[in-house]
Amino acid sequence: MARVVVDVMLKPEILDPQGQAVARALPALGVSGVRDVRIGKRIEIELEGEADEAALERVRAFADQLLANPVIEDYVIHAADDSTSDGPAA
Amino acid sequence: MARVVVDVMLKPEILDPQGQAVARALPALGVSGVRDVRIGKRIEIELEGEADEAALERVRAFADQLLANPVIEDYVIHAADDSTSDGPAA
Amino acid sequence: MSIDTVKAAEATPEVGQPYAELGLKPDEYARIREILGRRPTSSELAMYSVMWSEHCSYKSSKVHLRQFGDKAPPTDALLVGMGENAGVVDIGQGYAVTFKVESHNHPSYVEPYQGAATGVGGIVRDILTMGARPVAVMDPLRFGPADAEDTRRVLPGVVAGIGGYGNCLGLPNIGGEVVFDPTYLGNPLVNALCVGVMRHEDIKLAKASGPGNLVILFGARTGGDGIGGVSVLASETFDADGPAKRPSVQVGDPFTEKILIEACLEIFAADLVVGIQDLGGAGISCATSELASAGTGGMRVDLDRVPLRDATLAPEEILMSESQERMCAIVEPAKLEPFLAICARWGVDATVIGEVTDGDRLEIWWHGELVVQVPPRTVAHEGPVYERPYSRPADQDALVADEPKAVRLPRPSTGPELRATLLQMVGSPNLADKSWVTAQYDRYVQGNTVLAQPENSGMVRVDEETGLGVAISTDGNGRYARLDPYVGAQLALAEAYRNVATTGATPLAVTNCLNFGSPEDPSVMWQFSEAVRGLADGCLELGIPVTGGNVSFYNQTGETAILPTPVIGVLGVIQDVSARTPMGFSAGGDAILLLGETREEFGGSEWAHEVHGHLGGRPPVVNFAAERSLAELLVSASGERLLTAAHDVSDGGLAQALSEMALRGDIGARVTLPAGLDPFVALFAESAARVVVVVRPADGARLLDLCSEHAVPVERIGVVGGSVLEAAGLFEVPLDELRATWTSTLPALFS
Amino acid sequence: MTARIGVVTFPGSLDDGDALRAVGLSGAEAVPLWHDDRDLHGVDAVVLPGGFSYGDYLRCGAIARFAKVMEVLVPAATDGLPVLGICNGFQVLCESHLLPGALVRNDSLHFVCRDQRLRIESTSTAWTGAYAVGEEIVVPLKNGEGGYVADERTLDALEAEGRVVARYLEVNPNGSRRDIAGISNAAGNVVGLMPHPEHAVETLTGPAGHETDGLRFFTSVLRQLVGAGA
Ligand SMILES: Nc1ncnc2c1ncn2[C@@H]1O[C@H](COP(=O)(O)OP(=O)(O)O)[C@@H](O)[C@H]1O
Ligand SMILES: [Mg+2]
Repeated sequence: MARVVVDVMLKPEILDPQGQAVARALPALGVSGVRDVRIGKRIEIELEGEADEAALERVRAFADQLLANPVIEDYVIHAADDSTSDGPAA
Repeated sequence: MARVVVDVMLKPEILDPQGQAVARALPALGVSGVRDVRIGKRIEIELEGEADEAALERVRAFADQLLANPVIEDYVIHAADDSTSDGPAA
Repeated sequence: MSIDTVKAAEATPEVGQPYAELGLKPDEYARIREILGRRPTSSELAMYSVMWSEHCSYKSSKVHLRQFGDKAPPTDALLVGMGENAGVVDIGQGYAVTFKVESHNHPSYVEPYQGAATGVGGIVRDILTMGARPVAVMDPLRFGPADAEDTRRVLPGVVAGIGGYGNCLGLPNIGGEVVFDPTYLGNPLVNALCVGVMRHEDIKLAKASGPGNLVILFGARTGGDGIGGVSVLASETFDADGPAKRPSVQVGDPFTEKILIEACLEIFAADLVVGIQDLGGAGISCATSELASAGTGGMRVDLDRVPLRDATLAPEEILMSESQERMCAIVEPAKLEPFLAICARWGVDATVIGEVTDGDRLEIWWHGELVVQVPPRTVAHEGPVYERPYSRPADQDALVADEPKAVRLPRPSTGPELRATLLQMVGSPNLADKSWVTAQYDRYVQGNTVLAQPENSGMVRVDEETGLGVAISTDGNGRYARLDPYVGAQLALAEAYRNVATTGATPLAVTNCLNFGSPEDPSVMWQFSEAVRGLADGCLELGIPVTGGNVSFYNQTGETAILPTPVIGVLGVIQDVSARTPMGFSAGGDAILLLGETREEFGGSEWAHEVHGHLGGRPPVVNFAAERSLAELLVSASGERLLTAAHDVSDGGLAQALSEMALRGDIGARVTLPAGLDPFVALFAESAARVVVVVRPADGARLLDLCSEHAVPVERIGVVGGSVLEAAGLFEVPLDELRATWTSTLPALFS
Repeated sequence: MTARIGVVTFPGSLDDGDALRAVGLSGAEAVPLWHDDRDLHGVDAVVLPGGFSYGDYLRCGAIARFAKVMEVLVPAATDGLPVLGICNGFQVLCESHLLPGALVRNDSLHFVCRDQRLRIESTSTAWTGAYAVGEEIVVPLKNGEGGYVADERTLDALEAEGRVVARYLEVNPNGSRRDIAGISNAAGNVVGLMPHPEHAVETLTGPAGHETDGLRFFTSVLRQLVGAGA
């Protein structure tokens, strides 16, 4: 079973109101030194079969029809690196 | 200048209607063999200073206060791997 | 980086400039050189090219739109006329309202969600700029065939965008339209209307006067949004590697707009601005040149001070940027501090970017160099004006001759046939329930919504003590306009006027959004000129002025233009909203009466379109005298609280009106169709100047008196009650079946 | 002297005016409170109104939760100050951990505005005393992220302790677990509600046939406060 990840981010030149709102909120939490925040989507897909180049290809085939909006978004497809969760500290 | 990424996903037990909608739409596109789709957030943060463990620490400090809601979400923090965009095929 | 300065322009008259790429004609470019007495700098060229574009200069429509002024009916309700961001009308008790409808068609096709969202954002800023608090929005929409693949892409995105932006601003959506026609497939129409309320003394104008006063840019930071073609220029001022990518699409930030609104309203209340202008098309170029042009003429702006989202922007691009959620204010130095304090309180960024000067030039500086030095009027108000050729389309006669006669289009006659037709019509995309769309809009926020979709008009309360309120309806029928643009525009006006009066409000003013194909096509230009002439004549006859509007040209796919689509909005005032007349049947036993005259009119009808895919013949006749007396009757009847319900008869005819009234009240009716009329004609004809009204039995006599008093034809056609809609002697339809048919269409297509 | 009930305005709050109106109609004195003001100005109860505070960016209520006013509101609520969070206010209460669980995107993926039938499940809260257990009311519902979620243990506990305040009837508009429309804290002074009672307080503007069904949320707290001699 293959786990493929598609990271979808607004193109750099496109306004990201969500990221801006978070960046503006940080000082109130006493967080400083943050230059910029951009918020996009992380899409995890479970496919039957091997986690090989072919799996990535299968995803690439429908990524910009269904997962990303090519008019305003860029995306990167990669195999899932099963890093375990950091949090919440259980 | 450090770029840190926080991947936020709904906990497995929390229903993800958006992911399900995508999964349901796939067969219509002639895509088969997709077992599951989960849609979360990818948050990219630009910090002043080095891209070191300390930078990750600074983000960890406010991640589960602000960036994720531990009640419904898990998250992973890691340094950005500047992979270039796959698409849309320009 | 080389900057093209005024000095450089004087020194190098021969330099070739890409004016054609920027959409300027050779004679237009020549005129710019003549105005300036030299070649324009690239920044000036950018300004002129955008400000002289069709969108900003109205160069093809101006000569026709003048009629709205020339033929304006005498009225003392008009406080601010056309030409400002939006017209302002007096509604009494010291209140003024401003309203306007605008189009965002092309952007909504490219990116439906953001295109529609920023369309709402733009019209709301227009209303805010007048000094008003925005209180409601409406959204007249038109799409390709409901079952077309691309409609499935465009419609859900547009609806989500309008809701996503409007809901987040806290503006109730109180009405609109959803219409489907093949000609809109590659070119949907996304029009957005906003209405705002203010006290007379709060009216603001877009003018920069008083040398020494400050020019303040506030709201969102400036990015490379919507500068499209101008990058041609930018690239010339860049090093080899050229400019960074520029966004193809503008993304709206409703949250920033919301705090901008609240900050502005506090600023207005504290009387801190001399003049104010929203930034829309052509961004800073437009705002500064219009403010200066309408003021004393002189202004100095320092582009380096403009807060940027993208540091790579060239001066031409900063001038052109159409980044959303920005405003420009003229403020006396003494009032700067309180102005900035209010902005800070709301978290709105505000920056002084220049000042009003006593000269007569708009001067813009960049890195200490003068890059723009122009007479502002020549940019903002004295653009080119065209008398475009127009001629009646070659196929017009054949189209009009193709009457939907019985021989040509078979008609239902038996009870079962009529029943089947009624259900087919009620379930057709154009007539079906629009809840799938409207349920995505907040209609409750602000707590003053008295009527909202699916009522005849939206109605909001303006004063909680006195109950003073306003009602608005928007209407348009592209098929009627295709058959006869003059009459088509008048029918749209008549229907909106009737819809407002049907709720009990007195029609007061008109706004419009004129959606047409290419003005360079003489047949389109003929459609346009006829529509404008019809609308101006109609407003004169109804005695209500056009207070503003918007023209959208080049709505076509390849060579084929959309149906000519004038969308008309009428605003009315009601002294006490508690007297409003709703549309739904309420009490069994109430009498149902049909007001107005029914004729055999099927040209451009919903029936011909839905059942036969036919478009031909003449649209229904317009009779403004009849519309006027009908409106007067409806208003007095509502004042006397005589009517338990009323609904105008339009698309789909009497059958549709009765169905909607029954479904709205969830109670049936037994109807006896007018004697001496073919039942098919009685049920489906679309004759104008008709309304169905409902009265308590005891009030029947009084209503008949009013009818003769106003000389309005009236016929008692039935009684409210039961759980079926029955046409006596012909057929009956259980409400459950009627509702299922009416409500299932849109969800089946878009869920 | 009647009770003073505060309504907090955050940047992006939308129904604050409606909440102030509802408080006034209930007979209490309505007191506007400001997000950036670390002071409750001595009010006897607080309403966190609906809207899109901070644009609902990141997560609804996630940013508002850090407002200065919350620094004083959270301890006050823990000490028993009656607090009603409506829609976005409910989301803020969950993000502040004054109430358990969270609110997620509607299962329909669409914003929905409808007249919603509810059953009042608990009248032992500060905000529902004037209703009857099992009573059905209709008030407007309008949200894009109103799906109430919590783990099974929490849900069971809420049910067992009678902390489910209202449940959706006929239609579950947003996929909320167990049709939950509103909950309270253990003490019953803090209530979160997804539907909008403040939009059902006037005959002219409320939902057809149920125009004022929502008013008693506000008279309930007033009765309790005045009864308690506030
Ligand atoms: N896109 C929309 N947004 C809001 N309200 C809408 C929209 N489309 C239709 N409506 C509402 O649905 C009702 C019926 O629309 P329509 O049939 O065009 O009315 P009419 O033909 O009487 O003008 C009206 O109240 C109208 O305002
Ligand atoms: Mg109507």
